[in-house]
Amino acid sequence: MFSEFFQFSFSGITLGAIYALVALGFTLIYNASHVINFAQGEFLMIGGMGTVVLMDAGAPIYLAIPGAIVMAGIAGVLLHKLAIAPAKNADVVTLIIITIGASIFLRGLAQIFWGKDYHALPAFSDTESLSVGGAVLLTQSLWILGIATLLVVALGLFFTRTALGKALLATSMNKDAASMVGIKTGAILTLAFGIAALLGAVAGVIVAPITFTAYDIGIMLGLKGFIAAAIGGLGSSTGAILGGLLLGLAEAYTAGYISSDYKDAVPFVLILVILFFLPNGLLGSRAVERV
Amino acid sequence: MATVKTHRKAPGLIALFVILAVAPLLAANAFHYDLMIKICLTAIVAVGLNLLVGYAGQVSLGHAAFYAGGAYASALLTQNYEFAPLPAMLTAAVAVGSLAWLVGRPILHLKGHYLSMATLGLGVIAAIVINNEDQITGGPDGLPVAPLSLFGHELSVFGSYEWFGMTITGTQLWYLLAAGALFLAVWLALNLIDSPLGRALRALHGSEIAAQVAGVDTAKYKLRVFVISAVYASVAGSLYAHYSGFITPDIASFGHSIELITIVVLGGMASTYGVILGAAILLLIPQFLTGFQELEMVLFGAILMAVMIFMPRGLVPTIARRFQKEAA
Amino acid sequence: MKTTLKQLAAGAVAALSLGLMAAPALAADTIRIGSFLSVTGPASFLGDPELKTLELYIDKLNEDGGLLGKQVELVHYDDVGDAAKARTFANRLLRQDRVDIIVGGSTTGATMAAVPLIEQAGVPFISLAGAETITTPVKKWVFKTPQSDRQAARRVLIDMKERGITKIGLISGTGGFGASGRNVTKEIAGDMGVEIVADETYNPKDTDVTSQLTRIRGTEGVQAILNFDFGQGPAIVTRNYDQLGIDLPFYQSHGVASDSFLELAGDAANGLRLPASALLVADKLPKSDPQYQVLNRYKNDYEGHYNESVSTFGAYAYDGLQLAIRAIKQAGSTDKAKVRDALESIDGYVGVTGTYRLSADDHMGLDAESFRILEVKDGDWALTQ
Amino acid sequence: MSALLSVKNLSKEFGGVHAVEDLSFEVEQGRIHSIIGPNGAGKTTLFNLITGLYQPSAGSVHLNGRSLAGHKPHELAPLGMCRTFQNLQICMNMSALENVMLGRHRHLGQGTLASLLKLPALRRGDHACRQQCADLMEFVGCGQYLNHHASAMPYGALKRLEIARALASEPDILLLDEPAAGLNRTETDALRDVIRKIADKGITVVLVEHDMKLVMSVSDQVLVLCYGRQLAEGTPDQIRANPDVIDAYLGSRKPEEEALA
Repeated sequence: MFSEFFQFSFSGITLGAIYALVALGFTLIYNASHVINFAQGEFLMIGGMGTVVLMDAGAPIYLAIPGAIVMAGIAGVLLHKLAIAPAKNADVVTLIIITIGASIFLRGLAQIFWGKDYHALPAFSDTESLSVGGAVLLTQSLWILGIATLLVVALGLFFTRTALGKALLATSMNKDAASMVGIKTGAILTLAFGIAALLGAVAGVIVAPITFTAYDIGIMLGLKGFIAAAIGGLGSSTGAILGGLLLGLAEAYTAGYISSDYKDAVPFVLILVILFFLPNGLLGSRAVERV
Repeated sequence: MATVKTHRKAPGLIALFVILAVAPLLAANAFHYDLMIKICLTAIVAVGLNLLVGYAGQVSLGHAAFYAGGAYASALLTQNYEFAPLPAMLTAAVAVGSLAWLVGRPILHLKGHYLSMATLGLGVIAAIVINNEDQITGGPDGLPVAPLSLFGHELSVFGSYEWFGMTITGTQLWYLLAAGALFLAVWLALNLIDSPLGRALRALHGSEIAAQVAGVDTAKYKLRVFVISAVYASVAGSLYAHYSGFITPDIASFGHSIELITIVVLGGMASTYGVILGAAILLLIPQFLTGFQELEMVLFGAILMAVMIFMPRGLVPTIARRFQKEAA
Repeated sequence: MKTTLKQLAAGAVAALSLGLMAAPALAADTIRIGSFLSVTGPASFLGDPELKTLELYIDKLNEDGGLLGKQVELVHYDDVGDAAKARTFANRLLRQDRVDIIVGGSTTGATMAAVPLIEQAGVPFISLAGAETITTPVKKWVFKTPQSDRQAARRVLIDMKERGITKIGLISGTGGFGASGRNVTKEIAGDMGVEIVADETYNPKDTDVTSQLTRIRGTEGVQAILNFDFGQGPAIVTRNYDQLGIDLPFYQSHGVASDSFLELAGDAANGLRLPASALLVADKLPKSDPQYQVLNRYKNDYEGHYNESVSTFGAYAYDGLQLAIRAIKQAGSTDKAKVRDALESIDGYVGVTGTYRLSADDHMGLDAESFRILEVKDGDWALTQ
Repeated sequence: MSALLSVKNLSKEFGGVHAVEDLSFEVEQGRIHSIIGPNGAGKTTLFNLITGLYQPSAGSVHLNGRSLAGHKPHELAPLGMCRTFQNLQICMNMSALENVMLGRHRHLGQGTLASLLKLPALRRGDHACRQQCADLMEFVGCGQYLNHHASAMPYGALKRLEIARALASEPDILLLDEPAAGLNRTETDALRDVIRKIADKGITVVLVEHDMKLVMSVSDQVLVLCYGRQLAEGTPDQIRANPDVIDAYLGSRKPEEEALA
């Protein structure tokens, strides 16, 4: 009885941590530029597939992973420089379509150069799994949770302790004010895309041993990340993490206790219910419209 | 005193009529007709969606659900309940409209990205239901649909008909039907936009507060346009189901919803003729790109990005503006 | 006036078809084989080897002098796994490219969307998709090469019965293949004396199914687990199954019969069984096996040319193409009705998937025995006795 | 004669801060009633409370003896109340004339089917409305922009356009929120004439304004707010002489003091 509960929880938290990382990427870009970046999932793909490709080319894993993450970072920076920044005065929907175009473009590139096959990365540690309370806990899950926590803490420190982080925060709060005090907001926005891409890529690498990776994994993971971000309230980092975990657990418990047939509908029902009562998500800011 | 210039609709409608009438001259074979029919049917959805997104400023990322709703309702009503296609289509439209009204009430209070998210969620849930309830919908393998019949006359794509002494193929007849439906859809939409109701809808986009002080019940109007656009999608879906003779849950997918919104934004928000062009382009691009094989996706993504970056208002409004500037 | 309009129209048509649609010029001296496959998209693991196989063997055919003294041309479109697109491309093949025969349709949805058009146009069509509905009831112009999922389910259940298993847990994907497999398994299980005591599903894009497997494990009386799906989903199921330490007998469907499944699933796959054509164990067959030659020739050709391992999906295309070639040869022309009749008369073509005995009542022509039960041993396929 | 608009003990809190506190005043039919006060005095908050954009924490607002409590913003136009905004609320996706026609919305046919089919009755009503609204644009002095798109109009004209839109709804009482902000002297003078003409039609005007010259020259009655409370109320002459008002304005060192002096 309890062992099942533990099993569902482990699976839910592991998935949730990944969703949270994707959602954090969404939040970061949303805060900086009010763009919903539908290409966020592709950064996961670049992280995972990049590692696979570099390892196939002979690079050891400890070089392949950073290499792939850097690739994603560059993709993020380019995405902002080449696609988002030139269209800065466009309507929100237009920006959404641009990011959708970017995601199709990136997926297409990956398909041409990296192929269409699914790949498995080796787990980061040799021991496959541990037994906790009668349930199986994958060591890779521990890696995922550990790295996700580390990233969240690092991101927190970056925003509160570094000048760059504070500048990014200031830009997200009020772009005009930030540029008046001498912050180069354009560069800061590019930075936000870069960091979001790095976050996505790390998530893409750490899940690859469990979930496999391929040129098209970005669609589903990106969508889940968007849902998690919206559940938590767009723009709230804590909300993104909370939303991600909630989503992961909800999926695992539904599949485990209720029915796997409608498991996929659960995240969407969840978001509709939450938005019905809290139109700005769990922790989203309730802005008063000024007239 | 300056004279009041009224907006004239006739030239645009005449141009549309001429284009629709001349288009068959370009069709060398049934495949070309097939593409044109699909463009017309998709354009009907886009014209309706544009009322919601382009004019009233409320984004929907789940409109494929209404399209699929119309398609499946028509298919099931004609097949399982012995409805004639036309009453089935009307029943489907009423059902889909009611559904839109029901779900629209709570979600249209949401703003911006939250509304997008909620509509996306509804769309995906609809797709999951269609996929899972395979006892009714045929599941992922799809569902065959009976051909359309009007007043006892069957209109099969594969038939051949005598008309005033001329022989006309089923496909050609279908084109006439689809083009006629599109023309009607455009005429209705233009009427709506130019009415007091249409002004209220556009005001939702321009300034919701201004609309409110003018006495517009914004919640009610959002709901109305949501239902109207859902009915547009439903009717187009019903027509498509009868035309293609076979439907799968793909038509309800998130990807299809995205395709529809892309058509609206690409062609030009708040431009009824723009979205027709958008539909034509989005459906023709893949046909032109087949020669590029593997490059197809990259090219499609690049084209989409480029158009939106350099023409953020969409094709037709941007081009129209350029012409106006040159004329001035 | 009338002529100018006509000329204008003709000019426009020419511009459209030549300039934009790039319609290949209709040459009378080639035989045109049309194809629409899911080369990209979620079913690309089917469409990709299928297209490679078609291209490889049509090239070979042309090198050897073609068919009926004519060169053979492949006209192919990628339907991205989308049924609506498949329908459009089928229409293009029929109406614009005017192909002589169609070999294609990677998924059941794509195939079924195209069937009404093909039936009406009256062009022989050999589908590469699995579901029984494609050829049951028999449709005049529609044939297919893969065994039906019902046969696969039957083959698995027979093997289970032989091992004394009567209560099983079923886990399937919600995609077309998985959903259809789930339905036929549930339909025939009762008659075969097997009870399905647990029935779980997952999304083909899911990344974790431990919850579902835990539920199955927790169901009383489960003696074995059957996973009906294709794509990467079954590899995740297999890994989760292994990670959870479940030690019940484990079965997969013919949907995973490729080496890439073994690569993805890794050691976790050891011990599982599945029904598949003998292609995967081609080199382990006795030389006396009637399929020995054709299997090894296809395997060597494909692997030699593309430097990647062969899959049973590509073999569906191989058999489809060979059937088409045989039929055209036998008909002595590309007359569509004659080719169709010739297809129906093929009795005893030894293909990679099995030995085809087509007839007016059976447009698939394989029996359940064409499936062999394979077991994964030490990361490789092995025949069970 | 009873007051057209009466505000009683009205309060509004934002997270513990009193934007408006225990405010009571009455506006009589046909008068021009101005509300002034330094920045942050709560003038716009007061407007938003009266027009239902904010819900009051306490107190009541009555129009023609009817309580406005619980009314949504869109329900005020039929009750005879309309307003303009400090930062423009113009629909930039519509033409100038259409913006004004929006103001007549409640007088026009709105049936969905009738709109889709453009039934003759609806068309006639809309045509008449078009002419009326063109006249209104002339009335407020932006007739030259009749065939312009709203996005192509200068700021000052948009301010008037907003007044025209408000007038189009045929209000009994019109609330103007800083109509002169951003206008130059000539434009402001023209605005004063428009406000007078509106009052002459018998429409009650409530004016929130920083421009003291305009306020003092046009108002029948002036209410002074300071930190959400009433500081003084009276005729322009009485206000000019009120020591509390002078104090408050001197203390705040606003340009208005020059106008007062």
